[in-house]
Amino acid sequence: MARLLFFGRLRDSVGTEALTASLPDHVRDTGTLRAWLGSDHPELLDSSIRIAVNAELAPGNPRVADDDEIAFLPPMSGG
Amino acid sequence: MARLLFFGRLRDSVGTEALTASLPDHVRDTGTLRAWLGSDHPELLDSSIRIAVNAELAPGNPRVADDDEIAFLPPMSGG
Amino acid sequence: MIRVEAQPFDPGAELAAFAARVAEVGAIVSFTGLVRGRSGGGEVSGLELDHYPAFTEKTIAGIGAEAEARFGLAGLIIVHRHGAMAPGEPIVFVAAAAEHRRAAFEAVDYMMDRLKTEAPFWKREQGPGGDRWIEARPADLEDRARWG
Amino acid sequence: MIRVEAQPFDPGAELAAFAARVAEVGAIVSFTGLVRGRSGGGEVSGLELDHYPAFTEKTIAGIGAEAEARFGLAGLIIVHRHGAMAPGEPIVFVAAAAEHRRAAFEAVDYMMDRLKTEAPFWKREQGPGGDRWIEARPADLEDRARWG
Repeated sequence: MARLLFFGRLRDSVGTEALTASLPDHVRDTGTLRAWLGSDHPELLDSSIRIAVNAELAPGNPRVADDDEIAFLPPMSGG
Repeated sequence: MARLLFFGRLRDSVGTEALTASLPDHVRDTGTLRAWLGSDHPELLDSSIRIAVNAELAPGNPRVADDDEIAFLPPMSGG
Repeated sequence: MIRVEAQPFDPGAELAAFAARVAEVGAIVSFTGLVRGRSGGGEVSGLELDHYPAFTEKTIAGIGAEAEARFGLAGLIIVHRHGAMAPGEPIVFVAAAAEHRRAAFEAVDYMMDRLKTEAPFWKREQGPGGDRWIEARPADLEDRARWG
Repeated sequence: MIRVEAQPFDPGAELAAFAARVAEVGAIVSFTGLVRGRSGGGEVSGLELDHYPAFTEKTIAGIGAEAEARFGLAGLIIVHRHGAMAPGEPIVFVAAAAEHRRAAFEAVDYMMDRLKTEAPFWKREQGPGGDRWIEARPADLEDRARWG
């Protein structure tokens, strides 16, 4: 089971802060994950939403697997 | 009598912080005052030394008269 | 020193403690960000800061380490709140100490520009029209771009 | 608010009082200048700041007023010491509050550049080689020139 986290306005639009999900076989990286979830939650397809895998933002489409913590991050606004 | 004030390193080189002097007739502005005092204290001739008349720095050679407070100011260094 | 915490803090006490730690260095610049009392939506009654704990301290520590190296600082501190806060309360305090003031100014400016656009916080403002999420202003992204 | 005084002050207390006064404005930037513990001449044992009282407050108030107008500040404070002080003690504290941080940063930077080159203070440093007068560094004059 992968743990999915939603921050900022995604908490409201997805309707939860966190959920656990079993990733289907075809979901192997952040790109295929985004497409899979995007059918129910099109706001996740927006390119301004970045995806961190195990609290790490990497360029490209990092691999994802069950047991990963995968966070969906709208544009940040600290300070 | 005019009151002459010396600040910063001029306190050391002139040897006093303040003195009162009766200005000779030919001393009518900061230029002639500087030349007059400069014969004893050539450090006052240096263009980096500015002269404030009654706590006012004006461009050019402002007039000076007995009763004025005339301050000799080396380059400043606040903060 | 990096702290991310839910309880209110006092920027004056932070500056006093920081100055005591770096005494004799010469120049200290600080930035304090307060919850605004008004915004585009009118009177603000409160602000909630969502954050991503596992990621937040790591990101902020990275920003601090890069500022330290880039500007040759003698010391720095970043304190950032999360959770619920009221107008007028401090959200963030950043200070840098350096031998000369230009490095201290630039370091705090740099850290704030990066925190605004890269630290994993999300702000929800409570106002008369209900709640709304606030995102970085275009000006924040332009400011960030100055540092390459 | 402008103060020129001989007794030591606490930059933390100044920032706390200033933040309380301008609360809900958004951004506060402060600069604190401390007496350095070392300089070109080695270990510093003390610093004496000569000033021209009639002229000092007027000059500093003018610098503050120009910063306020130029950067649209919500508030500012300048506290400057004179007389004898020890390494690590604060010499100057300048803070500005504004709606957005860029104005606050620029205002404090501007006020410091002007104080360094235009406020009628003269510094005598006490070190192992005796006393020496310190004048503005060439970098201070270049910094000042940025503002026109």
